Amino acid sequence: MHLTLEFAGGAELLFGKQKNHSIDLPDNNSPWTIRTLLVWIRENLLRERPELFIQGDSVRPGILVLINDTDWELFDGLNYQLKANDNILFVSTLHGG
Amino acid sequence: MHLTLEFAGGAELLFGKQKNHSIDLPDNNSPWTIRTLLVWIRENLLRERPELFIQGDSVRPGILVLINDTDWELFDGLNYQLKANDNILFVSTLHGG
Amino acid sequence: MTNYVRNHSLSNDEIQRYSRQLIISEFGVNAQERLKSSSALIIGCGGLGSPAALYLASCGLSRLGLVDHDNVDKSNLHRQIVHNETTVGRTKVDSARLTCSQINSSLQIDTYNLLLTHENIMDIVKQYDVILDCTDNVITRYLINDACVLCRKPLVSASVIRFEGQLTVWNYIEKNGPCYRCLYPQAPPAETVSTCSDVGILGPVCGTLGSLQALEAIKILTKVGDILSNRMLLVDGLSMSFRTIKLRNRQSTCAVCGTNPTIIDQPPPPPLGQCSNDQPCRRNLLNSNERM
Amino acid sequence: MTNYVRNHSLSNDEIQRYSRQLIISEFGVNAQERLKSSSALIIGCGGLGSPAALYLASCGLSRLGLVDHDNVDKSNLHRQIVHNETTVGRTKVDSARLTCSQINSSLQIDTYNLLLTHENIMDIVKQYDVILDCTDNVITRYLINDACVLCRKPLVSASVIRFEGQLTVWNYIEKNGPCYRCLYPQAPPAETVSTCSDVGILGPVCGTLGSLQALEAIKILTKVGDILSNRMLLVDGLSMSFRTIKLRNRQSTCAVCGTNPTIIDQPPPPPLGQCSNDQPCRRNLLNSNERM
Ligand SMILES: [Zn+2]
Ligand SMILES: [Zn+2]
Repeated sequence: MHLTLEFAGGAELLFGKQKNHSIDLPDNNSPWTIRTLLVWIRENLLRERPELFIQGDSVRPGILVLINDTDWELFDGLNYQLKANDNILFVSTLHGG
Repeated sequence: MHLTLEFAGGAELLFGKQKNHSIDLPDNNSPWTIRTLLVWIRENLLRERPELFIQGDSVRPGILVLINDTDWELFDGLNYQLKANDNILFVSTLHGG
Repeated sequence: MTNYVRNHSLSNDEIQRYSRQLIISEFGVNAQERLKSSSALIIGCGGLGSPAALYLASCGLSRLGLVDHDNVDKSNLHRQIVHNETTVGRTKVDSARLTCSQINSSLQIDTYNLLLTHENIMDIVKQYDVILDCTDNVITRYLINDACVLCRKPLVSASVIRFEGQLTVWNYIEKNGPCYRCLYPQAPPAETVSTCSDVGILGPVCGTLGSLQALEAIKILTKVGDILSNRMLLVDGLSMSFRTIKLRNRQSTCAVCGTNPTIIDQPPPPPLGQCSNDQPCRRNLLNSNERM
Repeated sequence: MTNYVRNHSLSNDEIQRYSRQLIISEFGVNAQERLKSSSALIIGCGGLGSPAALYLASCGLSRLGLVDHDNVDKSNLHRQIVHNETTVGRTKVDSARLTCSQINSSLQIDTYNLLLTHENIMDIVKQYDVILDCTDNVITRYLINDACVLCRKPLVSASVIRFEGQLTVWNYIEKNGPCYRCLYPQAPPAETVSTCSDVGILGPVCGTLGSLQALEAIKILTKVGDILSNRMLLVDGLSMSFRTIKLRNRQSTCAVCGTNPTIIDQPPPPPLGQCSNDQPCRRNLLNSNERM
C-alpha cells in the first residue's frame, strides 16, 4: 500500500534530513494502522535515536500526527486504518522565538 | 458539470465580494472550454462592469487564470477543455506596496 | 476626507494617521475604534516579538505591554529588528519601548523587565485583551497558556527554528478552539527541544511569523476575518511552502481548559530542574554535531 | 566558538553577531561569507520596503541600496515601520538609512532620492546583486522588470492590497523563470488598478510579504533553498490562507526576455498619460464607493 510520509519541525533530522518519503507497505494479514505504521517506521526508516521519535507504542510528546493534514485526534489516533495514498505528516513542535 | 471558481486579488469585487463559487455547468453539445466558461461567467455570474473582467473573448490584461493552481499557459489557455471538479482561479494582479 | 460624516470617536489626527487601514472595506472606522480601546501584551521581545511590537505599536491600540527579562546582545541584532546597536546592553523591554514610542507617541507602553513565573503571570495577563506568545522555551509556553486559559484571553502563539515557523491561536473561545495543553498534554523530553541558540534562526522567518501574529491579534481585537483557531500554519522558508493543518477542538480531558480541570487558580510551578530561558542549560544532543 | 577552525574571512565580531544564523546547518559560514560580499537594492521604502530593509540591513550584507522619491508622511506610519514620528517630513531614503544604520553600522547604505525613469534606472540596477520591487504602481513595476532582465539581475517582487499579498521571483535565470512581461505582456487598464491609498492596506500584511522578500533575497544571494521562481505565493490575511500557484516558464515571445526582444538597451519610456506614483491621479472607479 502506497503512502506519503512527511517529517517537519526538526523530526526530519532523525530521517536523514529527508522531509518527504514515498513508501510502499507490504501486504498484511490485518489492516495497517498508525500503530503498526510506527513499528514499520522504527524498523525501516529511523536512522538514529528512536527514543526521540517513539515512546512506548506512540510518538513521543511534542510530535503531532496529521492524517491528510488533519489532527489524528479527529480520527482514531493510533487505531486509524490507513488507506492507500494517505499522507501522514509528523510535525515536531517548535519552541524558538 | 461541477466546477469550483475562485476569484482573488480584487477580482472578487466584481462578483459580489464572494471569493468561492461552486457552479454546475449545463450539458453542452461541445465540450466546455475556458473560452465558453468565460461567456457563461459573463452571462451568469458577473454582477457589474464586465469590461473590468473580460476583454474580447479572454480575460482582461492583469488577470491570471489558474487551472487547478497551474497557469493556464501550461495548458491550452482559452482552449483548455474543462473536466469535472476542476478548480479555476482568477487572480487579479496586485500593485500596492 | 472632509465630507466624511462624523459619527465616531476618532480625532482628525487619527483619521489621517490610520487612513490607509480604515479605508479597507472590511475594516473601516468601527475596527479602528475597537483598536483604540484595546490592549495587547507581547511576551518576549526577541525575534518574534520585534515585528509584532512594531506593527502593534503602529496600528492604533490604546495600550501595549512588553515582557522580557533579558538585555539586548549583539547576537540578537541579526533578527531582533526592534533593537539596535545603540541599545545593546540595555533591557530588551526598554529598547523595544524606545523604538515603539518613536513610531507612536500616543500609545501607552507598559514594560515588565522580569522572568514570568506561576506567581506573577496572572496579574499581568489579566490586564490585556489579547496575548502574544513570542517566547523561546517550552516551560514558559505552558505557563502563558495556562494563564491565558484561566484569564479567558486569546493567545496568539508562534514559534520558529532554522527556516521553519508555526503559528496558531490558542484558547479562542468563540470557536471552541483548543489550548496548548489540549494539543500537548505532556511536555516533550528536554533533549528533543531545540532552541534558536542551539540550531539557529533566520531573521526574515521571525519577521514573517511575528507579522502574522500581529495580524491575528488585530483581527481578534477588531472581530474582522477568520481567526487561525483549530488550525495551525506551518511555514517552511527553505522551500517557501505554507501549509495549514486542522487541529482538534478543545479537549474535555484537558488539565486546564477541560471539564474537570486540575489547574484552577494559577498555573502550576515548573517541574524541578527545568529552566525557562534560551540558554544552553539543556544541550541539544541531536544537533550537537551542528555546533561550531 | 573558541575552538572553531578559522578557514573563512569572517571576523570574530561577525561570527558573534551572526552566530544565530550561521549555525543553521543549511546556512553555515559559507552562506554568511556570500552575504558579506553581496549587495541588494530595495526599490520603494514604504510598506514592503520597510521590513525588507530592516532584515537585509541586519543579515550581514556588504551594501544596501535604497530608492524612493517620497517624503515620510504621518499616514505612512501605520505600516512603514522603518520610519517614525521623528522623521516625518524627511525623505524616506534618509529616514530608512537612519534606522538601518543604527541596526548595523558596518553596512554601506547608498540612497537614491529620485523617481526612477527609463533613463536612470539601468545605472542603479546594474550595481547590485539582487533587486527587490517594493513599489506601488504598475508603470514602475514594468520599468524595474525590464531593467532587471537587461542587467541579468534576479528580481524579488511583492505586492499588497487590503488583506492580500502576492510574491514571486522574476527573471531567475538558473530556473529559466519568467519575467513580469512573460506573465503580463500587456499592462492592465488603468481603471482596474487599485492602490494602497485607494483601497487600503494593513501593516502586518506588508510585514509578512516584505519579510518574505528579504528571505528570498538572502536565499538567492547565498544559494540556499528553493527559490520562488516559476511559482507565485498568494496570501489572504483575512482568511489566513496561503496558496502557491505554478507559473509558466520564460516565454520565447517576451518583448524583453524572449528570443527576439524588442526592448534591448534600456526600458521603454512609459505610455503617455500614465503616472508612476501612488497618488490618486487614476481614480479607482471600481472602489470609489468604498472611499470615505
Ligand atoms: Zn486545553
Ligand atoms: Zn519575459
